Parts: sequence; C-alpha cells; structure tokens
Amino acid sequence: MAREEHRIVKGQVLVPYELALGKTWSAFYDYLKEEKIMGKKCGRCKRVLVPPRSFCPRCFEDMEEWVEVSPEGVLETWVYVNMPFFAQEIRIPFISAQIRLDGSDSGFIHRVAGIDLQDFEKVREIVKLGGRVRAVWNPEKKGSILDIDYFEPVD
Amino acid sequence: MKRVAITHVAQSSGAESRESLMDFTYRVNKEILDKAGLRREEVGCIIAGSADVFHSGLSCANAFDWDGIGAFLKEGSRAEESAFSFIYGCMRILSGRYDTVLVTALVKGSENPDNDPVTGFYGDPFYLRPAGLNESVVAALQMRQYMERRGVTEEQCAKVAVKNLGNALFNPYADRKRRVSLEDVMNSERRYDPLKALECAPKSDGVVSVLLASEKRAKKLTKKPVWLQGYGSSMDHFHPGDRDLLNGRLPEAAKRAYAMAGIGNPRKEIDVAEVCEPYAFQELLWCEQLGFCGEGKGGTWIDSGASRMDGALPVNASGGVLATNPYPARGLYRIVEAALQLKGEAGEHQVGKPVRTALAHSTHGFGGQCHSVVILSA
Amino acid sequence: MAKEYRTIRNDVALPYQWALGKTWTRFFDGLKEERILGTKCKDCGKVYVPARSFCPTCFTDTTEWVDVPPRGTLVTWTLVNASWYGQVKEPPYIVALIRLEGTDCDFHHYVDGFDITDEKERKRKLKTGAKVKAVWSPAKNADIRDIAWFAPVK
Amino acid sequence: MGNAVAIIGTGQTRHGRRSDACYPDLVREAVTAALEDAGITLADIDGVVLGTMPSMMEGVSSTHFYFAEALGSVGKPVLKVETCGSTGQSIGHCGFFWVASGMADIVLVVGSEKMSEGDGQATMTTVFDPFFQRTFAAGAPGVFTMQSMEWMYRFGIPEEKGREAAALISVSNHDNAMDNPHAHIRMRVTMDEVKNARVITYPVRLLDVCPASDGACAVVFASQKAVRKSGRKPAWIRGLGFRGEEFFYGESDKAVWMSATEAAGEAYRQAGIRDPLKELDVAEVYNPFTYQEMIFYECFGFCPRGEAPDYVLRGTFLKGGELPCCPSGGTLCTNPIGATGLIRMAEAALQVTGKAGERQVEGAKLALSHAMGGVDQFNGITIVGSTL
Repeated sequence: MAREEHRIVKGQVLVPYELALGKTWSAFYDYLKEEKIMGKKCGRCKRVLVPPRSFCPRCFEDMEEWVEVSPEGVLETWVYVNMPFFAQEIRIPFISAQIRLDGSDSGFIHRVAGIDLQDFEKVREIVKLGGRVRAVWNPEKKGSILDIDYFEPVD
Repeated sequence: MKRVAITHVAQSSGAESRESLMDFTYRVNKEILDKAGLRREEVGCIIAGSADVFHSGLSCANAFDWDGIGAFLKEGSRAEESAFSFIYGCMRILSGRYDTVLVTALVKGSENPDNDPVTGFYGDPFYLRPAGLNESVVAALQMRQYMERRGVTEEQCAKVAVKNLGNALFNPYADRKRRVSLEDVMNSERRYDPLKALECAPKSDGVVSVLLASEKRAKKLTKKPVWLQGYGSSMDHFHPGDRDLLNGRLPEAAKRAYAMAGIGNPRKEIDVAEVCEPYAFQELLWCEQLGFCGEGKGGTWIDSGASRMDGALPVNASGGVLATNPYPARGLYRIVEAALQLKGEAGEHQVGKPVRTALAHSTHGFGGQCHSVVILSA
Repeated sequence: MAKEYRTIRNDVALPYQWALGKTWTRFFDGLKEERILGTKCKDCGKVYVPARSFCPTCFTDTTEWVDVPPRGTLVTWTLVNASWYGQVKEPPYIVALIRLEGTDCDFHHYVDGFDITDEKERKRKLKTGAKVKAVWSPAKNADIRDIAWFAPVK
Repeated sequence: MGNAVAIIGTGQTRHGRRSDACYPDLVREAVTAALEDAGITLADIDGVVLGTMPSMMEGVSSTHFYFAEALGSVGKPVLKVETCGSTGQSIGHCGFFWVASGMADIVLVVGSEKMSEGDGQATMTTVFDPFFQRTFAAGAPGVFTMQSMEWMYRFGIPEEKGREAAALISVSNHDNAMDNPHAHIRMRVTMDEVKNARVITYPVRLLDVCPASDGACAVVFASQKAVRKSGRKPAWIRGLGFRGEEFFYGESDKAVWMSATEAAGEAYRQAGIRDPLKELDVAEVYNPFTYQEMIFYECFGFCPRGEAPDYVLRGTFLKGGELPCCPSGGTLCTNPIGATGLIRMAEAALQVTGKAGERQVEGAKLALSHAMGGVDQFNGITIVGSTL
C-alpha cells in the first residue's frame, strides 16, 4: 500500500469570551427595549452616531448628549445573502443593509425583511437603494440587536 | 544619531474594568493627550499594541483598537506585543519622519479565558499542544531545572512574590493587592508543581500609553523627558525541548541593549529595573541573565535584599507582573513604570535612591522565547 | 464568569484542517508502527525529535532519517493540578522533558505509569536523569498520543 | 527626510492549496527564495518582521513563536505587525522604518497565510464587531457587495456598465496570472463566463471574487550602505501611507473611501507624484473583488470619481494601456491574506528592477503597491522606484 505523503489533521478551536458592553452600549440596549433608537451627538462636530459612542472617534471628545433618532430612514446600500457559512446567525436568504436613520449621521447596519425573500428578482423590485425603510419591533425584547426584528420597505 | 524621548505616560488600573475595551482605551489616551496638551490630530503617528484574537475574541484586533487609540485617518499601525509597539514607535521617530508618536497597549484580561488555555494556542496543533504545553507548564519545567541545577531554593523563589506583592500595595494601579507572607506563598496551591498559585501572575485588564517625541520636540513638550538609550531583543527556538531552558536569549538581548547604551557594568550603572516576571522564580533567573548578579546567585541575591524597594538595585518597585498582568500590554507597563521612576513621579512606590538609568524588560512565549530589553535615562 | 455588569458572550469556535507536511506525516506514521523517528542534520550532525524538515540551527534541509530508541532520561517535569477550559487531559498529570537516547534535543511528553498523586513515589521515581521508556497506546491514530506516556524504568 | 531604504530581494512561494507543506515549511520556502534573490545569508539579517491576518485563520496564536526557525529569526530581534488584510503593507512599512531609523542595515519582512487550514469566511466574520453588526455579517463578499452597490448608486453608474467593466477586470487579471508562475488561479476566462458565473452575493459572481490561498512572501529591506554592498539592483521606497477609518461599518462613506484616498495622497506627497495616471508606470492594487478595484482607481486618482468603468472599458489599465494594473494577476487570482499586501509590494519591486519576467511592464520605473484591511477599514500604500 502506498504511504500517504502528506496528511491533514482536523481539529477545532473553541474559545469563550465575555465582553463588557460598558455604560453607553448597555444604555442603547435598554432604550431598544423601550422601542427607542438612541444615538449620541458630538458636542464638537455635531454628528449623531448610531450605534452611540462614549466618545467621538474623529474629535476624540466625550459624547454626552443622547438623541432619539427616527425608526425610519433611507436605504444606503444592501446585499442579498444566499450563501451559507459556518456559525451564521440568520437563516439564508437574508438582506444585510446599511440604513441612514432620519436624524443620524452614520449608516446603521441591520437587515431588511418583511417581504418574500425567496425570489431575488422579486426582491430587487421592492428593495431599492435610496428607498425608505422602517423598523419593525420584535415583540419579545432580549436586549439584543434583534429587538428590532428587521426593517421593512415603506409604501 | 537622532534621539527619542518618552515625554508623557498614562496608565489604567490593572483591576477589572466595567467599560467596553473601546471606552477603556479611550479614557487613557484622552488622558495622555490632555497631559501633553495635544489634540489627536496633532500627533504624527499612532501605534497600538495588542495581542491577536486569542486575547480578545476579535479577529484583527487592530480594527477594534483603532477608534479608542484615536487613530481615525491617522498614520498608524499595530504590533502584537507592547514592547514591539514601543520600539516600532521609536523607529518611526528615529527615521526623522515623525516628531511625535503615540503608543498604546490594551487588553481586558477579565473578558478572556485564563492565560493557560490562551497561551496553550502558542503550541502547534500536532506536538506541543497535545503534549499539554502552555506558558505555566513550561515555566514549571524551567523552575525545577533552575532549582536543581543552580541550587536555588523554593523559598528563595517564593520570596519574589512576597517582595513584589508587597511593593504593589504602594502602587495605585496594581491589580493584585494583598500582603502575603512567605508561608502564604509556600502554602498556596501547587498548581504546576513546583510552581504555586501565588507565584503565578494573575490575569489583568490594562491600557497603557506613552507619547514619544524627537529630541527637539520633546524638550518643548516636557521638562522631564526620558531618553531611549538602548534596545535589544532576541528570539529563541520554538520547542522548549530544543533549548537549554536556563540559557535562553536574554543575555543576548541585554548585551545588545547595553552595547547601544554604552553600559559596561549593569550592576552598577542601572539604578532601577522593571523585569517581566509572570512566574516568581523568573525574576531571579532573568536578573542573573541581565547581569545583576552572578549565574546561580539569584537566590542569595534576593536574600540580600538588593532588589527591594530600598535596596541597591530595586526590581519591580511597581509590584511587577505578579501584581498586574495585562498580558500583551505588560511590556509597556514595565517601560512606563521605569519612566515614572526616572521622572521621579512614581509616588508612593518611588524608590529611595536617585534614579538616572532604568531598565525595562519584556518577555512572552514559552519559558521566555522572546525577550526585549529597553534602557532609559533621565 | 458571572459579572455584575452587562456583557455579551462571544464564543469563537472555528474548524481547522492542518497540513502536517511530508516530514511530520512520516514522523506520525512512524509512531503508528511504534517507531520514534528523528532527522539528523548533515551540517551540525545533531539528531532532532520529532523529525524536522530542516535543521532549526543550520537552516539546511535535513535528509537523513534516524530511528530513535523509545527510552531516555528525565530532564525536568511538572505535576499539573490546575484545570482550565478545553484542557487536553484530566488533571493531575505530569508533563516532562525527556532526552531520548541518541538525540540532541529534549522531547515533550507525559510521564505516568505509577501513582503520580503519591508525593513519596514521585520523589523516588522522578529524579533528574532517571531512566524512562515509552508506553505505547493500544489504539493508534498516527498522532503524538500514540505514545501514551513515558514510564520510569524499574 | 532621513535614511534611504530599498528592497534588494523578494521571494514568494508557489501559491495555492498547499496541503503538501506544513505552515512553517511554507514560510521557509519564501524566506529561502528571498535570501537567494538578495544574494545574502541569514547572518546578514539584523531583524525580522512577521505578519499574518488574524491568527485565528490558522488556529495558532502568535505565530512568530511557531515560525522562529522558518523565519531564520533565532537569535535575532523580531517584530510582529498585523493590520488585517493590509498586514502585507504594514509589515513592509515596519521593515522600512526599522532600516530608516538606523537601527538595522538589513531587515527581512515576511507575510504569510494558510487559508486552506481554516474557514476563511467564518474567520472573517469574527472581524465584525460582536456588539452590533456581526449578526448581519456575510463574510467579505457581503461587505464588498454593499460597498460596490453604494458606489454605483452614488455616481449613477448603470448596472450594465458596471457589470461589463467588472467582467473585463476579471478577464484581464486571469490573463495576467497566466504569466505569473507563483499565481494560485491560472486559467483563462471569457467575458461571458464571468458574467454568467454563479452568483455569490448579487451582483458579485464567482469569477469576481478572489480565491482563498496558501502562500508566503518575503522581502529584504536594505540601507543605502547594504544596497551598495549587495550589488543588487534596488527598488527604492519613494513614499508610503497608511490610514484607517472607524471600526463600525457605515460611519464613514465607503463610496469615496477616505482611508484609501488619503493613504495614496500621503504616499504621493512623499514621492512627489502629482498626476499618478501619467507618472506611475504600473500599479499593484489589492483587488479581492472586481468592482472594488474600480473604487480604488478613483481613490488613487487614476481617474475622476464615477468614471472608473469608462477608463476600464477603454483599456487604460490593461497590459499595454496607459497604467497597467496588476500584471501579476493580482489578489483576484492569489490571496493568502497576510502575504497579499507584501506580494503587491514585491511585484512592484520586481517591475521597477526589471525582474518581473513574463509579466514585466516594459521600462517600468515607478510603481504603486497597495493593500486593504478590516471591514473596509484600512488602506496602505507603498510607492517604489528604480531611482531614489
């Protein structure tokens, strides 16, 4: 029998971590439970960032002021995801999207759903760049990003 | 040759922080910039020091580090161990292309698994990992040899923990603050016989920063610049079994640093040292190899009291890594503590004697696979 | 790890398939046949175990294979009593460095085969320079654990 | 401006699925080749810089330990520098500064990745922030698709035109890779094949996307003194820039991409370049995705914003065009992440020293190399020239 010249060894690495959310991000999730999307406003450059920051990464100053932003906004870009990969959290197909919520100055990453996602050609008739979307709340709040269940196209 | 100085330093406590790593980082860098009277835009370049995914659970740690260190649209980079980051920052100044460089090391040990599983991943998946190696296991193998071949006693090794944890009581930033007696150390759990629990460093949080500047700029930024005089580093073989664990690469790293700094007799010329001792006996072994005492004399040296805060050559007046161990940041903590001693700003743990030259040492890897030595002067 | 402040749990679990390469494939195949194979450097003459594709000192390719006897002497050891997440073996166990006969480096493996929890036994059996020999696992997977452990001789 | 630094040797592995070699042996293959190319031995090297992407890719932590011998670094100072996909450029920059600082005469810089050993997309997902965005991550293709869509929408680029230009980029990179003996994917593809390939994340298709490769690259940086001593033709470092944006995707505008624009601007200032399209002879752009390559052309000032597809379709960036891009076949045909940015730098050095073999751009004197990292977060640039 011919000897295998080079072999592959299979293995797994599993490492657990527990990451602190800190004051600002904890508060963001508490607000989500109350169906409020809150950002923070920089006293210097006046930008409103969602998710909120304890400090403005550009001005490097503390961000003190909480601002409620609209659950509605403009779809800045999106991607139709229909490829499976290891440890995926949402079942495919899904739409990953960047949304500029009214009253904010940054793109918010979430998903677009609430429509039939199976047929891509039909999806692209409904989901359009520059189109408006609105948050649909998850009735069950877990203090996670999916407390907003998804964003749905408006009209 | 051009010169580079540390003008300002800032550090967090080593104790568990409730802040997110990003905010935790920001606080310290905000503090150092405020101290220097600079906005982040005015700094030439910003370099992070953080370990890979295993110390944070985040791949490409530099991506997460970036905002907290204040590097948005700045020239910058990241090195994996904080002594690496420090010397890379110095190189940037010495190249003549930057007048100021901010170097920040960061980690939250409290968020991660213990050091033992984390350092176990240094091992290759075929041999060292399944053979049960991690940093503590190799340290224990090294300690047994140290005692048997050099005649150093277990009590002498334990005394390092008594001394350093005692010093830590005077350091407001220390993580493990507890007065321990020799009996406490000797009777603590024999986790890796002959290594005992109190001889092993904890796992700490920590963000630490230095502002580096060119000679001209440094003199404008501070009245008390701390100058880089020497640097040396060396890498050893990967398999501990390919080395003599008592004759590693530290003498070579030290020799390079001493040559650059023009130091002929370290025992006399170095006033204070911060030595990276994640395991108590290693302070003695490293001090031998740094030339602070003769080979095999580490035991009698600690007995003599020379390395105490009031001794002839105080070692780890800060409490060292045995008190505070934010793993990838611990090298820069040593450098900052050495700088504070030189500036005379170490507060309650300022050593009694005048400090003109200080040594800071960093090591990581199995049994000291990689060593870096930095010499600083007032 | 219960914390009194808000955290998120972030488990990183990833699958791997690591290539052994030619030299280590042959080394592990050797273990399956109860042979410990080393390689000898033609420049410095040193014998390394596990086998290497190149000499770690001279940086030259190693071409000569050597059968190393499954016995040697104890260089140093530690008794591991600590436990942690994802540990390879249930503590207590002994990790040791062993200088196999005819080699120029130390080999990492476990020492077992007597009551390792008995301190007196340890003191008696685990002296530096004590002779040890490989004890083979009955079931072999062509990996490092094909050697179950090294046991003190006599 | 301090000491001059040049590249005097480069080495690359045969890239691809290299399950024949364990990881350290793969690294050593590149190191050996670079030493030979530079005409030096390990004894000549003062320091070693290593970088990979995140170590989670291969499941071994802090690989500067594991590779100590393969890098020839035993007894030498080592620095480990990593910035995700832009690692290759960042380690090159570190090599530059080490020599420029006067602390070393010769520094060996090595980048590597062995992607066949891990799960590339799953690893990539661990780069996304675990607090808010990871839930919605779809690996690298998801991000690059979002960015490309935003860019086309912003500048009103018709979908058809974008598609046509992206397909041409795929075809030409694949053609170029046929000239590169190190390349991973070596096959010719047609426009129709690209346009009809399997959709990965619409509109990105299989042939718009780079492979996952195993490979390593080593580059030797030398001081002026060491250059003279080596007798090798040097590729002088003329300019370098590195910039990063915020961690959270969506905070910065990725259609105009400030980090890419400013990193290039910085490098141009140092190199004294005003009109990159005219002055550069060749560019090695980090192009894991065809559409993204066009965004880079705009950020690097090769063409006005929104006009990259026109320039592409006009043949500006083809071999024989005004500014040939990726004559090596680029990242699109070879992507061992931690090595990729350094491969770009090595290829640029080969071009300006006339050593690029079949893929040589005739008379190239000034070349740009680039890498991108993170979730569209970082960009690094190095300009090399045949003269100082």
